[in-house]
Amino acid sequence: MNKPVKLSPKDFASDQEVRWCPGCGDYAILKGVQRTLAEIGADPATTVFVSGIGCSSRFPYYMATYGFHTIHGRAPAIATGIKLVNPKLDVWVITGDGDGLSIGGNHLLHALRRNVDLNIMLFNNEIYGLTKGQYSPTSEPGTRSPSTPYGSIDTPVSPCAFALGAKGRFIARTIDTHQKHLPDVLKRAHAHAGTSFIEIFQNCIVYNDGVFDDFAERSVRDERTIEVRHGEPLIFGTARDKGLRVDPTACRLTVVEIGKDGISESDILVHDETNPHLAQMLIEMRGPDFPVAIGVIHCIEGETYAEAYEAQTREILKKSGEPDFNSWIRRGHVWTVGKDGAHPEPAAE
Amino acid sequence: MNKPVKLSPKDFASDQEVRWCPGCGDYAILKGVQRTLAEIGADPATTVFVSGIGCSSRFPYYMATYGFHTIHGRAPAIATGIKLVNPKLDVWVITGDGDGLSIGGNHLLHALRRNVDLNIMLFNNEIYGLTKGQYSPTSEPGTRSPSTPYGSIDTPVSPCAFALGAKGRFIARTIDTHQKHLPDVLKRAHAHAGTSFIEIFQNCIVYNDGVFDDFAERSVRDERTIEVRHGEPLIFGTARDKGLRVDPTACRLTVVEIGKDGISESDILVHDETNPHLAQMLIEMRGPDFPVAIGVIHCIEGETYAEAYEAQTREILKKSGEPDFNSWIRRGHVWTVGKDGAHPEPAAE
Amino acid sequence: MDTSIPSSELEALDRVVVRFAGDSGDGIQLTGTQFASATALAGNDLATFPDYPAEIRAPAGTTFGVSAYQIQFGAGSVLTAGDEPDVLVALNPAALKVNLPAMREGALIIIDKGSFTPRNLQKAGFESNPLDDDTLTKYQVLALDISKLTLDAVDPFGLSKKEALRCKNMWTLGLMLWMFTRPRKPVIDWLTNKFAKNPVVRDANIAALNAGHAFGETAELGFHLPRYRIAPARVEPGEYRTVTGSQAIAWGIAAAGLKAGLKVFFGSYPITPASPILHELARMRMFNIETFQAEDEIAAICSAIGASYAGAIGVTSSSGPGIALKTEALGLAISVELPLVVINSQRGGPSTGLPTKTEQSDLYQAIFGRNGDAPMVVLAAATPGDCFDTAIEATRIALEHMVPVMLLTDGYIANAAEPWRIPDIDDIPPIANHKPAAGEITPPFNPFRRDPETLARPWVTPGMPELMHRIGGLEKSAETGNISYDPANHQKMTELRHEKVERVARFIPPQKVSHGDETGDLVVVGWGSTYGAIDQAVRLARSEGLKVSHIHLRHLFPLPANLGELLAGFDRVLVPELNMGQLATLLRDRYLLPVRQLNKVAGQPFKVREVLEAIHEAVAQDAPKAAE
Amino acid sequence: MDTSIPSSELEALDRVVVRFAGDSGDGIQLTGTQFASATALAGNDLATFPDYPAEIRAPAGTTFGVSAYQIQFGAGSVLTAGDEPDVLVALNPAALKVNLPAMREGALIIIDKGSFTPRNLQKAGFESNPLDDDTLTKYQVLALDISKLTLDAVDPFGLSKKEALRCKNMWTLGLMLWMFTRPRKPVIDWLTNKFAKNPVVRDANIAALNAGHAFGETAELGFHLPRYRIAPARVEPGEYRTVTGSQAIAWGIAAAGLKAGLKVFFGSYPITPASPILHELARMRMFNIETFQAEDEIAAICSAIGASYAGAIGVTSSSGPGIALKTEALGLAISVELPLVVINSQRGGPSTGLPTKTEQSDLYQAIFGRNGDAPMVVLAAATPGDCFDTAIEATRIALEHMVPVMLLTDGYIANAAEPWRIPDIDDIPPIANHKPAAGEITPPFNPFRRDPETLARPWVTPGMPELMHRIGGLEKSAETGNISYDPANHQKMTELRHEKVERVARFIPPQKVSHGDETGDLVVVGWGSTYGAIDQAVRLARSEGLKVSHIHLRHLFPLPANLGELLAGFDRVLVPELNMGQLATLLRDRYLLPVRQLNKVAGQPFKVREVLEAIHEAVAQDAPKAAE
Ligand SMILES: Cc1ncc(C[n+]2csc(CCOP(=O)(O)OP(=O)(O)O)c2C)c(N)n1
Ligand SMILES: Cc1ncc(C[n+]2csc(CCOP(=O)(O)OP(=O)(O)O)c2C)c(N)n1
Ligand code: SF4
Ligand code: SF4
Ligand SMILES: [Mg+2]
Ligand SMILES: [Mg+2]
Repeated sequence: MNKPVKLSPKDFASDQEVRWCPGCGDYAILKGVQRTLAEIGADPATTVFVSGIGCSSRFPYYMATYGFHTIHGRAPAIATGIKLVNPKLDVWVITGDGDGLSIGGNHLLHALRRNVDLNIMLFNNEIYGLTKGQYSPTSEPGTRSPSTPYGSIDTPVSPCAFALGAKGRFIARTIDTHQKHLPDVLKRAHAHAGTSFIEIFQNCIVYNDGVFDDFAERSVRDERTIEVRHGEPLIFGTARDKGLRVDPTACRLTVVEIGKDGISESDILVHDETNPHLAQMLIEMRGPDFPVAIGVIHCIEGETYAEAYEAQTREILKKSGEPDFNSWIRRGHVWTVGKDGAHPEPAAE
Repeated sequence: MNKPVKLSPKDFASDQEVRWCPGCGDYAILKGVQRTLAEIGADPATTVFVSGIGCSSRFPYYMATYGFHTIHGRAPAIATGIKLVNPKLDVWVITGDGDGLSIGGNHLLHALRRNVDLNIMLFNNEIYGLTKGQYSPTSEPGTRSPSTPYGSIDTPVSPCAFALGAKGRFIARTIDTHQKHLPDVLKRAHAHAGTSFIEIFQNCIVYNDGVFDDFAERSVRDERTIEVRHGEPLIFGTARDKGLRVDPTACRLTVVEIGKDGISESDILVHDETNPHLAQMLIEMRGPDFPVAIGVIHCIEGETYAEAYEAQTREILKKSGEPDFNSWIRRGHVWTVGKDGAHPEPAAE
Repeated sequence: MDTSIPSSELEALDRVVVRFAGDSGDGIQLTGTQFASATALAGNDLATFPDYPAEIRAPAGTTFGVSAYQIQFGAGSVLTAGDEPDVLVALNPAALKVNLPAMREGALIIIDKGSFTPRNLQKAGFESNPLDDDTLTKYQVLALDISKLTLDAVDPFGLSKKEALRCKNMWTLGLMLWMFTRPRKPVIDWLTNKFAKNPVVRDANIAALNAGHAFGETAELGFHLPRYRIAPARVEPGEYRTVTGSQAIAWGIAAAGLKAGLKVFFGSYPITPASPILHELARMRMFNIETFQAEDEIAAICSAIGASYAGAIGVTSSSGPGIALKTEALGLAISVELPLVVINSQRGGPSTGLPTKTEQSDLYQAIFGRNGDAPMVVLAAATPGDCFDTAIEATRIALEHMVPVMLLTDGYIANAAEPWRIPDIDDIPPIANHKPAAGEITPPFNPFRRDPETLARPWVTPGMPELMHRIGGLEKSAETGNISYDPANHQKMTELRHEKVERVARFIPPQKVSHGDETGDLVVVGWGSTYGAIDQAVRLARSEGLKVSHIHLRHLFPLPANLGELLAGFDRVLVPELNMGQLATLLRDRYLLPVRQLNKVAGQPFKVREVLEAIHEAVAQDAPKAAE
Repeated sequence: MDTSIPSSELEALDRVVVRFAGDSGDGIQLTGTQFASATALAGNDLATFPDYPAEIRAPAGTTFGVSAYQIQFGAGSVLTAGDEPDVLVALNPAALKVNLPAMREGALIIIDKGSFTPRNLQKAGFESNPLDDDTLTKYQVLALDISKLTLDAVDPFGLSKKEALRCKNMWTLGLMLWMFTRPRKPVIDWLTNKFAKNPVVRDANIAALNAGHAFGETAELGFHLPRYRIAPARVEPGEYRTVTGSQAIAWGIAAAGLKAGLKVFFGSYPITPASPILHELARMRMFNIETFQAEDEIAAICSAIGASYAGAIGVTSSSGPGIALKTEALGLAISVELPLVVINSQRGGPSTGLPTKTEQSDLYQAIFGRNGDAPMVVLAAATPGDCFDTAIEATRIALEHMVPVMLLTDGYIANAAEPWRIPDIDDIPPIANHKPAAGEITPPFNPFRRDPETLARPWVTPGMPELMHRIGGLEKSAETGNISYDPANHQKMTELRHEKVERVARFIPPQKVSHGDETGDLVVVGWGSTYGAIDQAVRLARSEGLKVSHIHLRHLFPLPANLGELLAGFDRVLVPELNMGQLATLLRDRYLLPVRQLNKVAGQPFKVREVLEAIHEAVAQDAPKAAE
């Protein structure tokens, strides 16, 4: 096989039969990812997909790249090792709401704060798919599931709020079936140096069907979501007639109608993806009063872990010169015993 | 021993010799906690201190209450089991920046989002004390330590930002030696129903001496910190001449001088501990341009996990009536085999 | 291919093995479960083996998407799901492809020929249609267009074709119920209940069931269908139901909580095949059971340790990879000497391995898998019903000896169903514990002052006045409970921890020979879910006149005090295990006996034949000198 | 109390055991290390045993705050730090209190009587001053006011009293250097270097050192001080240094990386006593070593697995509780068959146990402690210097066999120092690996196609063109590497994983008898850090005429192929271990030999005497019949 100049999405599909339930949102994501990789001209030989355990984590098997289906929750840690050893690789982490935020929360936290250059896609279906439908840390309170037959009682974690609290520098959201939006977000994530965190609202048709329908369903999407874009005003609605502003004394976002009460487009807050405070406000928005923010909510540049490490190493090597192992292990007190096995008497003091 | 009507701080000291390094900030915290317990009239028999591993985690041994020195990072999970089984207990969790945010980050996240009624005190000395001084996840970048002889390169996690991202409903900060402030914060934490998270800046005199001196040291404290109080304007400075405001277009805090540019006290933002966005801005502040916020930064009421659980259980019991185990295991198809061991023929169909 | 099915009005059989197989979307597990229920109600003894793919819903028509449910039932005692099916129901080509190799020659194969489309044949990897070539010549084949027959039957209900085809399994079940003279009523009751909110679907399913049954009855074909009668088994009188191992474990834990008069706190994290225990207990909140779905397995065991510390019965449950994660915390529980029950529903390993397949390969981990000298009690359940008793036994030991106890089951007994004589909770003896009565202990209090018999320490829990104390994972003074780095104390405490676990052997019943004589040429020593296969193999061997006995261990650590003596009564020891020889290591270490191993690590239970062959081979060998 | 120290000009001794003890704030570990360095430079063989409290700085004056450093040195080969000190230096009452029980009658005790204040005496738990009562009658006591002598010596430097007293250890060291005729210069060099930035402190310390030395020389007392000469040991020619086990492990790993021509990635999380390996490797970045302080032990091993997957040598290191946390991920490494080195610096357990004390109780965990059938290679280092070779051996096996390897050391060898003949990196043979050359493998590629000799799979790493593939913890087809739930395949893969590890035995040197004949009445079989004590005990026993030999195992799993044969040459087997009998289990399981155990679990190494006594007892018993 000679490497073709330009690969098509199909070239990124492995020969393994895809084994998700018919109608699962994962199919759409797979398609979106394959398209994205084709469009950015990725090299399958230097692309690695690393995942934990879950329906979502079966993802690597279906990609004609390198792939490592690891253990539950640990993909960010394994991916960190991969990336640090070979920073030239494009490393994608695939995780689920259970894999990434239940058992794997700690590794996600530390990958994010270290700013290891990984693209982390969290498929959030608000349920444990693979183990047959128990509630997950992102499930809405009151979720009835085999492990919560009377309804769950814990407050869900918000993946993006968590990522922000973990000092994430690239935080984005998209929707499985939003095939125009998803590849764009993935391209931005790929272009970003450092940990990119992408929450994908993913429909589990078997155990949590329609859980995002109130905003993600095609017919309401334009009205109930806001596609945020850096430098553009935060306007939404099918008629693009609503916008967001900050109430400075209450320190909160409000929704305003353009054209009403003398409010014009220029009064609308402009999205600044570098501002973590705005990011937090956008992340928190949820219906019915607010639209759900999708797109690149937060993005700031900064040295990646590997970059900082390599810069430091260059300094060290500059100082150390050609390292010599034999001298290294001879630092400190060394003495020599002669051929006869005798040792020189200690200097008379 | 008959229980005295009112215990003194000393009554909360166990008979074990305290084994921290002389001059360690932990001593001051121990004193503050013993004072707090005396002042709130705590009953040693229903008070439990649960800790992980670290210098800080030796804390329970020095308290004349119940105490469980567990394993590294797991105190929140163990404390959760304790509290859920016996909600009448007052459960305090003692952890360190390594114990709570390195190995134990995930349990902290989940205790916080579940809102288990624990008081979690994180002694942040920005170093691993007990294992002799390696850098920790809260150490400043560039920290030289035995494991980072050339300086650390990772971005530290901010304990309070993390707690906020984890949906923490009570987030506070105080300083080991600030003996007026610390007990007040602890009392508020104790009074709060749900997980209370308190970050305590603690000086490790051996491995990280003076790391908080730029704001926590007595002589600069008033100038370089701001004691936030719900409903009061965010004013600070020895002369109480500086305050905080929100720039609505930039969506950020700014420091203003009272009496300058026509700014008066009434222009200063009033602290609203129920606002998570303000909390985030306050948490992020750090010198030289901003004061460090201490006090109760964020506090919102909400049902605790145990409360929700008990309410649900009452409902269940109301419906189930007096539960009968024998009937429970006889639900579904049951058949009887007679004395002769013979089985009735299946009904002729 | 022989399509001339011999006609036979109510042929009487002693036992039959039936295997239902189809696409995961075909509802095979439901079909099997309902057939098992009806069979139980018909008075037969039975054992089942559900075998389904790891995927939630694998793509239709693929071989890896095949779901199967095997059941053996009979007039005598039935302990395994059977080696080779007598009857296979294959609802699509992939099901035939996957299951054909397991069939004995001459078996009856019932096929839905309506599903044998070119596309399905290709997905299953058939190059030509097996109904047309000589693939099936060695079998009796009954190829019906079940798809079409079902569509016809449910036509009146106006379902979509997809929905209508979902009733295929009920049509098939109806036919099978007719064929084996099982009652239809329990299935109809169950459908009525299940689809209470959807009467159209309910009625369609009932119609399909009845149509399948009527098909048998009216025999619309040019030949007679076979029909069998299997006499009811003669069993102990009492009330019966079918039970899976998971249910029985959950109920055993619940019963133990009631008999101990304590709250049960069950901290767990979902994992196959352990989750059903969590699911069942979660529903049982009214029995003073609190379930907690933790963020991971470490938090799960830690919450349970916290619960035990606070005075409840802490229980945690997982399977191999999750148990591995609990290792460190187990050490803490051993060190602070708290009661704890840890349930391991073993599955195929290593690592993620074969999550939905069965294996016994976590015995090493249970007994040896901790840092430090950290002995703990290990038990194993032998059958689904035995899970109930073993769960109670595990809890009893944990509470009475103040120790963590590991209870091993596996994917096979977790999912398999068998008829179970339902106990009466009032017949179960109460379980004591070491909580001091008010005023029984007075300060100064040493949390490690031990009961002289069991060496258990007192269970003083927060809230008890005046007994405040501190414990932890550092070594503690045997005299005061305070931290101690004293060398002699560490030696003493290490020995005490060992002795405490060893002493459990004084409180358990002596090991019995499960079947056969107390001496002989060969003893087959097993543990866990291999019980049925070993029992049947030993019975067959004895019926051939071989001097073989069967010993089945519930207590794996400590081993029963009399086991060495018992083993000494036999010339040879054979240890069949679904692993590479883990109990074998224990027995060799303890008794220096040259045990012979039979190891299978294929994700499948033993076939009786496999054990029987190993018995033959073992007996054929020269008897070893007593102490070789 | 006998204060009349016999005068003796340069009394010649064959070997001496000296123990320095004082408050953790007294700088005892530094004193000991410097004395050891000077001793090494004086040409003696030596072994040390640092023994310090778990607290960073325990409160001054308490018994639990006592830090000690024991050294044995001599003209012959020295392999342990000695059973009982000949000389004790006690810098405060608590140090005397704690260490007195270890002293033999007649030993010399040097005391800083300046520290024997009423408050310190009370803190140490002395009811009366031992200098005044009969506590010390059985010893030779030299009570000096070292505090005051030090203050006088450093008076010119204007230090605070607290700072000045910090020089006490150097004064004492000066005296000891004089007493044992060791050179002062290396210590002065070291001080000069250490306090380069603080000349006042440097000069004060040097002044104190010189003053202590001068005190000996000028003997300001009414009696002569003893002075000893210990002839240099005759050892193999070469360059020498002292080395601790931690250093040697780090250097061994680094050397292996260089010889393999690969990057070393060391993912670790701090824990006592493993951290010093991380610290040393962190400094060695210029040798293509990347250290990564992970968020926990799970992330540490996972990052190392990721590194191995990406083509580096993945290494991770911890001690018991941390290794326990790595259990699940180890299963993954075994399942995906990647090279990995896992270092366990064992410490006292279970649970947190005795973090600063030594033990060998993680052998069970190393060999058996995983879910599923998950065999892995296990090695153990015997001495600090041996750590270097064993680390290289571990890496070699990992790379050449594509397996994870566990390397066991313990708190004793991690911290203990011994003279070490420094190798030349050029003399170490290169290490091969299974990375295919460009074009060597062409698609279609099966990642589990094995090397016929080692059964290693090819090490294809991301970035290699055209060999893209997917691996994971689910069972894989032996033929394609894709997920496989096939029963026969699982059986085959399980057997292959076993066979692959077993085959390592073909590539390791046959086991040798470490000391003694190849046959005899008794063989003492040891592993790990007990080497020195066993060796010396066996030598003593042989000098008594007993037919005893010593076998010391580096390879614990798989065991060397010829071990069974070797053991068969002896009538009895004695297995001394710092645990409750873990190697004993292995040997019984494998060879069905009735081994006799000697178990010590006190956080302390064996004394030679203890092993010798066990040898006497073992030999006194009737020899067992060959196969009892
Ligand atoms: C250590 C361990 N614990 C538990 C499991 C069982 N398990 C597999 S996937 C999963 C949760 C999957 O949920 P999520 O990450 O949301 O993925 P989804 O299936 O929903 O895509 C669990 C609990 C496991 N494989 N390993
Ligand atoms: C499982 C495990 N890993 C590692 C350790 C070693 N360890 C003990 S305390 C500690 C870090 C302590 O740091 P921190 O929590 O900040 O507490 P501090 O000592 O600074 O108060 C570590 C790594 C351990 N005891 N157990
Ligand atoms: S269970 Fe849900 S998430 Fe999993 S494959 Fe099926 S639809 Fe998708
Ligand atoms: S090492 Fe630091 S944190 Fe630990 S006791 Fe000493 S001063 Fe305190
Ligand atoms: Mg999910
Ligand atoms: Mg710390």
